Amino acid sequence: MTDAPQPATQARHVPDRLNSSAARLFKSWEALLLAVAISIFMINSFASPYFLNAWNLSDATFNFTEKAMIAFAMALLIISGEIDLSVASIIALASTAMGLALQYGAGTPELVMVGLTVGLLCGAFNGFFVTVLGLPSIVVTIGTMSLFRGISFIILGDDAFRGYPSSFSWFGQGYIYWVFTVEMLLFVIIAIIYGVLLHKTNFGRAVYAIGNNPTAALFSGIRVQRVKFILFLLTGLMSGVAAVCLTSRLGSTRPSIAMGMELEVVTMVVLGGVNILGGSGTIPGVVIAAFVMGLVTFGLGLLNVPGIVMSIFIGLLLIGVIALPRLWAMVAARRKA
Amino acid sequence: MTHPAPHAPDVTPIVSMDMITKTFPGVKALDDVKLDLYPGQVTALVGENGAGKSTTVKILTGIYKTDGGTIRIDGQPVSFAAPNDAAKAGITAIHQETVLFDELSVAENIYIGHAPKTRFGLIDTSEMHRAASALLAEIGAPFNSHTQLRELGIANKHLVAIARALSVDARVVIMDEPTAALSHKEIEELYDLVDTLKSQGKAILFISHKFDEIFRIADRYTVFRDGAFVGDGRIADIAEDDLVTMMVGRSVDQIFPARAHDVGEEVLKVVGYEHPTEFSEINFSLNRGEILGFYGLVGAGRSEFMQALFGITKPSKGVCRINGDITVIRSPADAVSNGIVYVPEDRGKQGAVIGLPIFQNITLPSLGRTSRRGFLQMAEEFKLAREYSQRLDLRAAALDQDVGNLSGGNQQKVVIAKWLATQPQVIILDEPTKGIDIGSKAAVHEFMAELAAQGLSVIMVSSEIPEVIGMSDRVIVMREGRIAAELNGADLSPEILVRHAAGITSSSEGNAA
Amino acid sequence: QDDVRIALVVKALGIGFFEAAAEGAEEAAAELGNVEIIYTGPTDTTAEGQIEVINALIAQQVDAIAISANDTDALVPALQRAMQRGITVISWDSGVAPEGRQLHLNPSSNPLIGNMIIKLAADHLPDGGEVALLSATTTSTNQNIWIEEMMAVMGDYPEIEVVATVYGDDLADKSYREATGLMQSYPDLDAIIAPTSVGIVAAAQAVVDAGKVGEVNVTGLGLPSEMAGAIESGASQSFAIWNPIDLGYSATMLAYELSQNGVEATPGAEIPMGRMGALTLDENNEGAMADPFVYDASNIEQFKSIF
Amino acid sequence: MMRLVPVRETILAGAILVLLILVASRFPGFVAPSNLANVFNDTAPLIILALGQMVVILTRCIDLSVAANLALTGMAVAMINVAMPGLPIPVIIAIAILLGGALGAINGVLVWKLAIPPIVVTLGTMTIFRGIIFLISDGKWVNSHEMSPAFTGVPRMVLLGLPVLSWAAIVTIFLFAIMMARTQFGRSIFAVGGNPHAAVYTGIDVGKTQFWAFVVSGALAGLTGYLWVSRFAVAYVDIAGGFELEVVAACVIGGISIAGGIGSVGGAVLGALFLGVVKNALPVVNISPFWQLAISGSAILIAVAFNARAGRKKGRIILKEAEGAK
Ligand SMILES: Nc1ncnc2c1ncn2[C@@H]1O[C@H](COP(=O)(O)OP(=O)(O)OP(=O)(O)O)[C@@H](O)[C@H]1O
Ligand SMILES: Nc1ncnc2c1ncn2[C@@H]1O[C@H](COP(=O)(O)OP(=O)(O)OP(=O)(O)O)[C@@H](O)[C@H]1O
Ligand SMILES: [Mg+2]
Ligand SMILES: [Mg+2]
Repeated sequence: MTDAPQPATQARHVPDRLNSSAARLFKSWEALLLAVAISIFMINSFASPYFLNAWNLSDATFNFTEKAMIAFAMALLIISGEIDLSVASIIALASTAMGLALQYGAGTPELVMVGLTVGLLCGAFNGFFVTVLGLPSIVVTIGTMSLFRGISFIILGDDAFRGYPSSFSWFGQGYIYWVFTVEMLLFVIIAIIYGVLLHKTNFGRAVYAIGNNPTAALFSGIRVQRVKFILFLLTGLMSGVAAVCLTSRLGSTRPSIAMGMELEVVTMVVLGGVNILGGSGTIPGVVIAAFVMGLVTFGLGLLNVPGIVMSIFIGLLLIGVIALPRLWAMVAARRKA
Repeated sequence: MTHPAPHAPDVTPIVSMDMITKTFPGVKALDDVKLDLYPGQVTALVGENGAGKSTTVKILTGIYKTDGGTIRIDGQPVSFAAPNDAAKAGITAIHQETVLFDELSVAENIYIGHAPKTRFGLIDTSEMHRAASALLAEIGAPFNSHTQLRELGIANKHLVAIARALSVDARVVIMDEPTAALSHKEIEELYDLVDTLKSQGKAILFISHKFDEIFRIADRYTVFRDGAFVGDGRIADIAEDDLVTMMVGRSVDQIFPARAHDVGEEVLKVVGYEHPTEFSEINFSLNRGEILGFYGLVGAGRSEFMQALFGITKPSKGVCRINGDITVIRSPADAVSNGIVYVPEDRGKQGAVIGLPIFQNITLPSLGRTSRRGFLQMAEEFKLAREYSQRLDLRAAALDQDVGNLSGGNQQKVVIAKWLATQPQVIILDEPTKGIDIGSKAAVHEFMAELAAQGLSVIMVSSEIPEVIGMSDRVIVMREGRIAAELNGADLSPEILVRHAAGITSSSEGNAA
Repeated sequence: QDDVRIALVVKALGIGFFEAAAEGAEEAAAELGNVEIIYTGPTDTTAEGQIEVINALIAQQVDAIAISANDTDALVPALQRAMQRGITVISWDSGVAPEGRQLHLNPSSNPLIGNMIIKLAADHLPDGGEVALLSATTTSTNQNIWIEEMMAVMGDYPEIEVVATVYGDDLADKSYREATGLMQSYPDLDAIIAPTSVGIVAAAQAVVDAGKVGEVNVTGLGLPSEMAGAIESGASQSFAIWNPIDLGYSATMLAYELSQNGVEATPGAEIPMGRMGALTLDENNEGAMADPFVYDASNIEQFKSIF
Repeated sequence: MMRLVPVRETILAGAILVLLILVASRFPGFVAPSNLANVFNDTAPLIILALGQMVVILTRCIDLSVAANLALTGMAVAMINVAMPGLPIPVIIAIAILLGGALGAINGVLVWKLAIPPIVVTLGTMTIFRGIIFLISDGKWVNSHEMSPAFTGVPRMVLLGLPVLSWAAIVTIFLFAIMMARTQFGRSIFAVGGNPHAAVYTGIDVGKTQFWAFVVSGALAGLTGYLWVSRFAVAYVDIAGGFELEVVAACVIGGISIAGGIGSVGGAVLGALFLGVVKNALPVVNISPFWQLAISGSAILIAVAFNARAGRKKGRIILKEAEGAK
């Protein structure tokens, strides 16, 4: 390049950003979702006279706070290209372990410790199969989904653990101030922690890199397996937190606790704009999705619509929110041609 | 054995593309280009990376639809709705990427989509294997039609791709960089095959960045630059330098940069690296400011070894000393923190994190420096990214653009920028100029020399003899997973390199002579 | 609106038994005049589903909730919240723990039912034999209590041996498979007792499919409409049930009394329930509605079109 | 040659055999031909669905809506039967297959034309289908006494010693064996899953192949819907709830790679049979039913760990000595 026309020092200028941040925000999935959430809120306020009531809205949050806690960790896991379908079963096992601890005289602090520890251990078990043995996470967690709940069934059979101390009920039934529940506080704290972790830290950047191209991430010096293992641990831990809240809220443990919750968690994450194939998604998106799902279920519940019919709405929302922009783009492209 | 091709200028083309346009979001890949393919002649399509060569191939084979322009076959306008239409029109291609199926047998790979059928409409497996065996025999493939594709090496896979192209009775055969993955011997066989096809009156479109082979086998040329048609004509009527000038838009100095071969103290020493199946007895040392070339035939195990050095695979034995200290490298993260970085051969899969913006790709391994206590600092990141993208003359719309939207050469620059930003001691470049056009190639060479001059130690894995000889201070030749020779100075001649790489010892050469 | 809104919460929507109970509730509402019945429940038999339903009902500020619970304990906190907000809460059919409701209406007394199910089997086994239990889910409160009560009176039937208890989860296919499994594991089995309306139908079908009609008698608690076929084929000689219409009717009446007429639910209280007489509460604030009623070939025609 | 013995299938068949021997050592009655026929009959729906799921998984998709599709089709044909008891059963079966196929086509179109990831599509349609059952049935059950005797009779009708339900599975296995090995569609499925990028270049329409895979899976779910509802003689919203995971588990145990492109008809059938034998053996050997879930979970983990080990690439082997012979 010695006799290239341009001197090498005068390199061309590459701007930092293509679009302004306002433009990016406006076009984002979160904006679309927020619009959906606001419209649902409006529709609900018109449809039922009971909707705009602080206590009712507070009660309604129970429909999603526990699921959302797991959804935040699950969002990171899915962005990294993995998935954990065993979360509901981890709740069952963690709750059973707490029940067992109760039999041996554990107090509230010990119960919480047990729940969180079992959650972590289950996460480690999944993480081991996926990162050390290199197995596909969807299959591993379909297996552990049966295994974890199966162990609860072996321990409990047709029995139930009950008689949790009254101080323990604080987690799932307590109020911090006025209508603000303990679970809401946990939800906010966890949302902030995961939002910061994903969007503001090196770890979060590694999660995105792994989700977009795990091989290139490895070749860039990222400890891919370690990051994934940590993500499984976090998902297990959050399931443990949810187990504490749910057990506290129900005041008892049965092996069938939280059955089917994994699909609702995944639905929440996907509705929140996380690409199920990995690589993209945000925590604010998941937060809004949690509210959308909570508002839909609560609004329809006020009209005494059966849960299964609500799930039609959730299903349509899930497909529709992804399909409509694509349909629109297709129609626009056709009109142009 | 070749008949002189009918060079009569009035011979009509089989395929004639005219005013072809193709736009991708944000890129005008082809802009009113034209291309004619004549029976019994080889037309070379040349152009820089991203000039639109492969896009043209994909249009001719029905994979992409054009936005405008006409394609004529024997003078009749045609339009291809799907790849099958192109195949029915007699156009077949060996694509730049291997597009085959690991889990299917060789015969199925050859015939998938057009397998012979029985009376009941089911696939006639015995007929399929018979026909496939015949084809394989014709191209001299050393495996049979029942073999699973998975079991074949990269060169043999390419033979399957060639057999597949021949399995349709085509009049037009397209070869997009067919020799990039082949060894010397197989390349010669491919040239013979091209001659045979020519003599059968087929029109051949040949894409290559290697000028020696273009001048050896092509009859005509067509040049594209930045998606536009620049010119065409007969190879016999043009000199190499003029073709290069047409292609790049300026003249290119193909001389390797002059370098002062003064090297510093030892930086890296590898002792007795071994792997159960891939390599063994690797010993060498690397000095500051040195460019160490690794030459070998494709599949000699150079990349395997480099990846072990980088911590991707685990060697079973051996130690590595960095600045004299024994250092254990268990993962790429270890390698990076010890100042060893690796620019992989497979850019798309192992190099760039497609989906992440350019600046995040560049800062990915340096986050430790741009962040504060694990928290990201966007401004620092942009600063670092700006610095290195300028140093490498990166061509992009913005630093927050997805790296996947860049052309191959610019992706390569991002990968190199990412590593330079870590301020390494040793940089390993695996086939740094593979698939890179002649203009960018010179820039890469220039840049390597600059790095070495700044005191960086460079390991360059390359299969191109001129590059190895032109750039290296010292060359290690690998064969079948072992070091076959270490050469420098006067020993660096193409003949000696090839002899060691192919395992021809001097004595056997003496016998042969 | 001055209508009294009473929510009839069932284990799961779509089960014939509860549909019939809802009919009874409507009958009571018509009789009372100013009552609106909200018939609701989850679509699967889970406690979490019922909690969401209860939350929605609390939000609507209904006057009373009458619930057949999927879980004795798990619903307590939600129902307690309902009571705190001034809503009358009673349970019926399948109960909740005393702290989660004001009273519980048993369809019949548990000892009577426990005795009834074993007696139905024993009546057709004069020489004794092997019987097995096919229950609903492992967590169903009432099934578990009835089986306990049944075991307590087994001394009265020395010739009868209970060889196994299996769970069909109130799922037709699982119950069917469990019933088939029972006949395979115990080739000499004489009767299957299924104290659940889902299990009894599935067991009867399994007996027919295994060609064991006449060998294995299916009995327990079932709905005449669903069991008509089994009586006809002979797979079941007889079975029992209380009248779900009456049950829904009584629950509604009780809820109305408590929420509108200021009646206190205290041990020993007698609370009127329209045409069904009055409910006497025991020390746990529980009471039994009536005896179970036996259905066989002689009366099935008459009832199968009713519920 | 290695290829002639399908290793995975042989080992899985061996595992099933060992299981049978273990059970038989305590309960010889379990391996009596009549009981084995029962086990097969009981597993028939799982086999049929696993074959449909196999096709979908081979094309790099997943169909979580099979059980909901089954339930919806089952409810629809049951209601049709109640409304028109005279309608001949072959017509009912045709309706079931067509309706199931149509529901599968909805999944397929969303995956093909809108490129929505299959797991999202089928997660959505799974809940939508269940909801629709509730809407059309008003939540009510269709009970055996409402169904016509012909409707409930067909799957248990015995032909040549086996019930029609078993024959349905056998015919499906046979048709699939031919389809996967000897038809253009069957081979395309492997190609699309093995290397979708290359499939485009060879003129195979990836999206369209995936579409047809969903249609096939849906049609089989529809057929099973009729067989299921008529066999258990009841239709309601929740039938076969959660069965989709068992179907996926059967495929995984049978060595169908979740990443697409690898798997066989034999594997899917054996995977289903393995689960069927476990499920039927547990009550017989008197293991508490509470153990069943944990056992099938462990079986999935072992099978997938094993399959991954067997399928792991052996490296390229550059060193000559490592090849042994020389
Ligand atoms: N699918 C696509 N989407 C968007 N842009 C594309 C796509 N395919 C090609 N391009 C762009 O079109 C241009 C032409 O690419 P093409 O692959 O035809 O180049 P080429 O001449 O074959 O280069 P090379 O020598 O590197 O193979 C490039 O700028 C490339 O980035
Ligand atoms: N059997 C095979 N299947 C797939 N890819 C193969 C196979 N053999 C070789 N390759 C590819 O060919 C390239 C060269 O192989 P390898 O890395 O072992 O040898 P090398 O000596 O480093 O050759 P190179 O000159 O390409 O660097 C690599 O990209 C490798 O992935
Ligand atoms: Mg190209
Ligand atoms: Mg290499």
